[in-house]
Amino acid sequence: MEKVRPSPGLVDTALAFQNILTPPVLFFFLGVLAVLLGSDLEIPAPLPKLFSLYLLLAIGFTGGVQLQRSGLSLMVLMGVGASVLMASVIPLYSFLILRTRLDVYNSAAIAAAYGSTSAVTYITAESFLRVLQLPYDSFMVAALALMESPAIVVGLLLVRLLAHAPQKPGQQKVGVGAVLHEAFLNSSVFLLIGSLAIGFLVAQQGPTGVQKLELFTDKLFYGVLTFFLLDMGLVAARRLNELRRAGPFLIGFAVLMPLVNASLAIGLASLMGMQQGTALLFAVLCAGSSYIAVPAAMRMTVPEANPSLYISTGLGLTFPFNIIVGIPLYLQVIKAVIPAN
Amino acid sequence: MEKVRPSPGLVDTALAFQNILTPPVLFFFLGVLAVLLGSDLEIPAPLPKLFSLYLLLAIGFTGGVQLQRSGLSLMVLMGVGASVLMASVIPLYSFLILRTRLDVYNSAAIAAAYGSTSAVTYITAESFLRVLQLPYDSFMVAALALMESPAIVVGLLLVRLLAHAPQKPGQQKVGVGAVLHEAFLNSSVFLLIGSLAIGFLVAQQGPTGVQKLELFTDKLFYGVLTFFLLDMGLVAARRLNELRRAGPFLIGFAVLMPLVNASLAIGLASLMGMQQGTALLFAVLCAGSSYIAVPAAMRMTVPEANPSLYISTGLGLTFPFNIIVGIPLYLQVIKAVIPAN
Amino acid sequence: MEKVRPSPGLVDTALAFQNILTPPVLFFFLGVLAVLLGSDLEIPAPLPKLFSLYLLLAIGFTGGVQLQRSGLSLMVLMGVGASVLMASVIPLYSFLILRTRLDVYNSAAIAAAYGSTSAVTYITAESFLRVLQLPYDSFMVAALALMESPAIVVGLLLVRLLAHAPQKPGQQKVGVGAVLHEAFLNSSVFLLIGSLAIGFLVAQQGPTGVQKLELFTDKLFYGVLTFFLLDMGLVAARRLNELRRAGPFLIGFAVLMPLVNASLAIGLASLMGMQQGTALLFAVLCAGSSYIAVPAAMRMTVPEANPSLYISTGLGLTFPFNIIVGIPLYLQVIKAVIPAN
Amino acid sequence: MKRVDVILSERELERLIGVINSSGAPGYSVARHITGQGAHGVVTSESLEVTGLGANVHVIVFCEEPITKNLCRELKPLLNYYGGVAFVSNCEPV
Amino acid sequence: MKRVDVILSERELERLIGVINSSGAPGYSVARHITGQGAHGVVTSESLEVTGLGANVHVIVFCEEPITKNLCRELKPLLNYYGGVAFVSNCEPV
Amino acid sequence: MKRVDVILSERELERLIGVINSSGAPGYSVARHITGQGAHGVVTSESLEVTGLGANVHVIVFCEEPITKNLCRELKPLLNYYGGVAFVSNCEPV
Ligand SMILES: Nc1ncnc2c1ncn2[C@@H]1O[C@H](COP(=O)(O)O)[C@@H](O)[C@H]1O
Ligand SMILES: Nc1ncnc2c1ncn2[C@@H]1O[C@H](COP(=O)(O)O)[C@@H](O)[C@H]1O
Ligand SMILES: Nc1ncnc2c1ncn2[C@@H]1O[C@H](COP(=O)(O)O)[C@@H](O)[C@H]1O
Ligand code: NA
Ligand code: NA
Ligand code: NA
Repeated sequence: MEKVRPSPGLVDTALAFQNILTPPVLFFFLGVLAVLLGSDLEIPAPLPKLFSLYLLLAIGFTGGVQLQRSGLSLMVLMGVGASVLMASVIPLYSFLILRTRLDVYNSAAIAAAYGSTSAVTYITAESFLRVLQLPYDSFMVAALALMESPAIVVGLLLVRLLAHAPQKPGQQKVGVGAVLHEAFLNSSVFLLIGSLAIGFLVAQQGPTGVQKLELFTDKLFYGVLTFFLLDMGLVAARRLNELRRAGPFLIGFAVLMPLVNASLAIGLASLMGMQQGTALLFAVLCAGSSYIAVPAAMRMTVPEANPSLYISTGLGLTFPFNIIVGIPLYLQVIKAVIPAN
Repeated sequence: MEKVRPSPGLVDTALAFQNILTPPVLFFFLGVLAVLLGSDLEIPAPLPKLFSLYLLLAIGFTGGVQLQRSGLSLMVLMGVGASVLMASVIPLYSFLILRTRLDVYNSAAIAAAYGSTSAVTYITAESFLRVLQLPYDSFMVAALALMESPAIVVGLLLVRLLAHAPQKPGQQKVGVGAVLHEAFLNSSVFLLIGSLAIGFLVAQQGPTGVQKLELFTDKLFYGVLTFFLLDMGLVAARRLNELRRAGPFLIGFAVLMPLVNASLAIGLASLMGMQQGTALLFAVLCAGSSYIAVPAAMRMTVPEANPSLYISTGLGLTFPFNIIVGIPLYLQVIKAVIPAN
Repeated sequence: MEKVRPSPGLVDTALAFQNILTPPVLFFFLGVLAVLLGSDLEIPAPLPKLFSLYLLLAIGFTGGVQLQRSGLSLMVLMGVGASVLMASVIPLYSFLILRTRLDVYNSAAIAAAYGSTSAVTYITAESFLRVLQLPYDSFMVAALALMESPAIVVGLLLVRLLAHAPQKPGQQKVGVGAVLHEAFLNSSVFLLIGSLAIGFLVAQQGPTGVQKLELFTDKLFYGVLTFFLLDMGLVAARRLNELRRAGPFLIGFAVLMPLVNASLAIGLASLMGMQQGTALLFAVLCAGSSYIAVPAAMRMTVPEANPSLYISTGLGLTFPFNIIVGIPLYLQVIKAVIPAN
Repeated sequence: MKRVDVILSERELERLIGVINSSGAPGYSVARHITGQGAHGVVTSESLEVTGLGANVHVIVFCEEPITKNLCRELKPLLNYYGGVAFVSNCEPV
Repeated sequence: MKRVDVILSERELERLIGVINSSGAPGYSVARHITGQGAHGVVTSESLEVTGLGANVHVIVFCEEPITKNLCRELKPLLNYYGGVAFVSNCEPV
Repeated sequence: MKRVDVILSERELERLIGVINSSGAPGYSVARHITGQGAHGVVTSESLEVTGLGANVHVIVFCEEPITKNLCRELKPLLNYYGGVAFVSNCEPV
């Protein structure tokens, strides 16, 4: 990292390129390109599942270890609390915006997805910080786990309170219990929280256990993320077609919403005195849209909503936007707003 | 490891916790918890297969390398011989006990399973020894491979000699050849023996080949074991229901049998002058119940036996018992009986 | 490596054994043995796909990094150019030989396969060079990617020009476009070229990105190759039966053709002044037969050809021949012909 | 004997198995990772694997005619609400 | 209603889906990784996975009688050229 | 033409293929990783993958009526001994 900065403008561009030209993001592009050119490249199931299980386990474990080391300070509680707050508030104003064009069902489902967050975006941001060697609090991974549930609950409430459609013949009432079950026990949230708790427990026993597993969670991390983003590129690009059908309103929503949410997050982070790295993670958490736990829960709660709408906007547009433009952009704003310590 | 032991009681508890609080065992619990709470966490096929192929290849190779280094001493031959002996004797007395309540078919199948051993239990014990930095002879991995076959053969003989049922219409005689083929050439036994031989051969060529593969067999080992035990937790917990149907007799058998077998093994180990670490591996080999090669062979030989009985007892009860209670318990007994050297 | 060579003959044998007794090749034998003995060992799909994706990504990335470091010199261009030339010429004389016994369709399909090359053979040769610590230019990986397409195009032309069969009823004309698409965008070629380009780009940014991914591409490489060759052993051995049906002509072709092609390659390499390691890679590229991209393209272009002929010869015979006999043999010849520098 | 083929999203599998069991059918078989196209658009396995929605399943039930009646009665509302298709045909035990 | 079962190499799947869509069928389902044996020999998944040829797919189409006619007309040349089998049977919607 | 559907444990697949080949059938197709429930209880893929027992397979054979007869005769004892089900239905080639 250079000490002498010739001009701020130059540095900013360099920063943007520094994220784009990392292997994970380049392989994301390669995946997109494969679909656009019609190559038959694919990462067959269940390999993407292997990668995502690994990534969740690794960031959960590492976060738990760091949490044990730093202790459950006020900062930790504030950071996690702010994330949960944002996960509850974002769906509310998103819903109001979406209702201007869409019905209650689709509005609620999309709003819930944007209230929650994207694990891969978070992980990419974290690995970007590591490359830049910018310190951050890895306990934010706890927020990653805790943001799914409130968003799902708010989405559910919106439908229950505002949808007055007569029950379709043969419609089956899905209990609140089933939805909460899905919200708190779906495999991603469960593995993340479980790994976090295990990381915490193991770190309390001393460094041996942590070191033995770190060979696995550290050394492979970057490579697995690279592979996973190659797959995400394939998946996102396949969604592009559907996006076109979604129309300009949703396309605009999918790009502007992360900007709005990230701005709010950066404001909050600055008020709370977060350090730069942590603020980036918080901004990315708020800017992301869930395509893992929330869609599954919404499919159960609101089968009336069209899955291709809430999955395509998040996966086909918001996700690549955050990865490519968002992460370096948010960091630039943060560097302007929050002093380095 | 502390030098000053305040009281034996305290140390023992610490030892027990030291195994329970390692990442692999904690992730085993997480898997059990996922099933109990109804989470949809799963490690989809064929990923568990990938992990088990890796683990077998890695322990086989490492064992072969160490065998080449230590040479085929009398100790090696005695250790392996004792294991084969136990694999032949355990089914005999197990059968007598089981016949008090069960028919010939189910008794023979369960007896054979307890005569053989559990690879994952062995691997967990080995990784526990590594964490404690207690020396052991890794050639015991040869015993792991060689215990499957005698147990299967004894199980087969028991059925052939003692089952006088009239042949069911349409019953097809399975040749002894087919069963022996299964006993010696099933994929786990074959891969283990093959990797052992390769480890031996490569080590003879000098250290280069060994070092190049050790990056793979060493560094990943603990992480893959962790993942595999997460899956085993899921699998074992799903068997708990069936266990309830098996009734108190089998439940008692599944817990007491490993204690009996391990006691016998520790006695033998002490007589033979094994060092502490090796004695633990030997005890664990005898205490474990096979749910890989033996069930497959029994399904072929004795389709009359109910697979859910012999798989559920071994996988749902004996396996978790050995992992959680057995390994630290056996080590405590060994430390009391066999002097450290 | 010993400095004093007692006699050339002895050293040569040692060299041959040095390749055979590496873990990857020994596990290849283990796979063959498993099939011959009737063991049920298998690496279930899609695990072999995972391994091959990993290997392609890793060699592509590494090659790209080295290309950036060495620059696009005349040597690079000549090496790649010579490979493309050989990929176009080999199918022509192979076709003439094959036509003495086979019809146009099968002759063209087999000729195209031998014009292109085998990625696994290349990778095994590269890892052999690393063990011997013999320097080589890893940009030859570019040739690996570029040899598929010309071979496919020449195969297509041969069929178009020389097959005069009346169109079968219902036959569907496959456009040249579709075949070229297959030739340049099939997943293996695409991933290889993409990873090469990414390696190049990342290396230009400085060493950080390269180092982070090298933990993944370097450390695991040998282990994954070992696993993959175990699978290839299983696959190749299953083809042996079909080979018997192919008859002595094709069996002879499958063994003599690599010798002819490698000899030509070594001659060219010597003329071009390649260093020993690079010459081995070039020889192996020419000696190999494609069983990835070319068969897929041929199945599309020439469904009249029998896939079991062109796959079995390449996979069941030429591949093992190159791995076991070819690589050390070619290196011996190269050491006699090209002076070490 | 009758054969009932049901194809729907993996997410609804547990619910479907509940319906089959309560219909009195003697058994069922499940094939996973089914992709396809229907009234609700295209289902590809890759994208759904990541989103956690899963692909489709194909469930086959061989049963006697009267049980088919029970099964179909309970199946219809499920298919109407969540999507999916089901068809009945004739068969004979070997 | 009719049920059409097609089994052919995965390589030809896209072409087959094109035929199904143009026949006017309301949907289809695809099971992958099918192995088997037919006029063109044995298909095992492992070896083909490596060669990039893929294994077979089993495609099911439920549709009305007239659409079956369209489908079969277009299907025949495909099967003749590339191999594979297809059969039609009767069924009833639930 | 007839269509025979057999579902049994993967362990018995080789034996089943032997029976199919000796019956004179012109081919068969195999789908693996089938789970399900029948007279012998529930079969889930995960637990059996680890135990080495494998899940179920679904084998389809399209063949002429007389061959079906051969096939069924040999199939019955296999199913009686090892478990599994098989059903025959009618179909037409395209
Ligand atoms: N006509 C059909 N033939 C075969 N499979 C169908 C048909 N219609 C729907 N499916 C399958 O059922 C799934 C759900 O159907 P749907 O809810 O109508 O989109 C589709 O993704 C297909 O796999
Ligand atoms: N009689 C049959 N019954 C069931 N499946 C068949 C039959 N014939 C062929 N197949 C399937 O169709 C694939 C291609 O058939 P073919 O082109 O005839 O080799 C085979 O690999 C089998 O999976
Ligand atoms: N009535 C049925 N309908 C569909 N599949 C069945 C039926 N009965 C059994 N099966 C399948 O056949 C397998 C073995 O059957 P069984 O030996 O009766 O337990 C089961 O695990 C199911 O996959
Ligand atoms: Na968000
Ligand atoms: Na035992
Ligand atoms: Na070649």
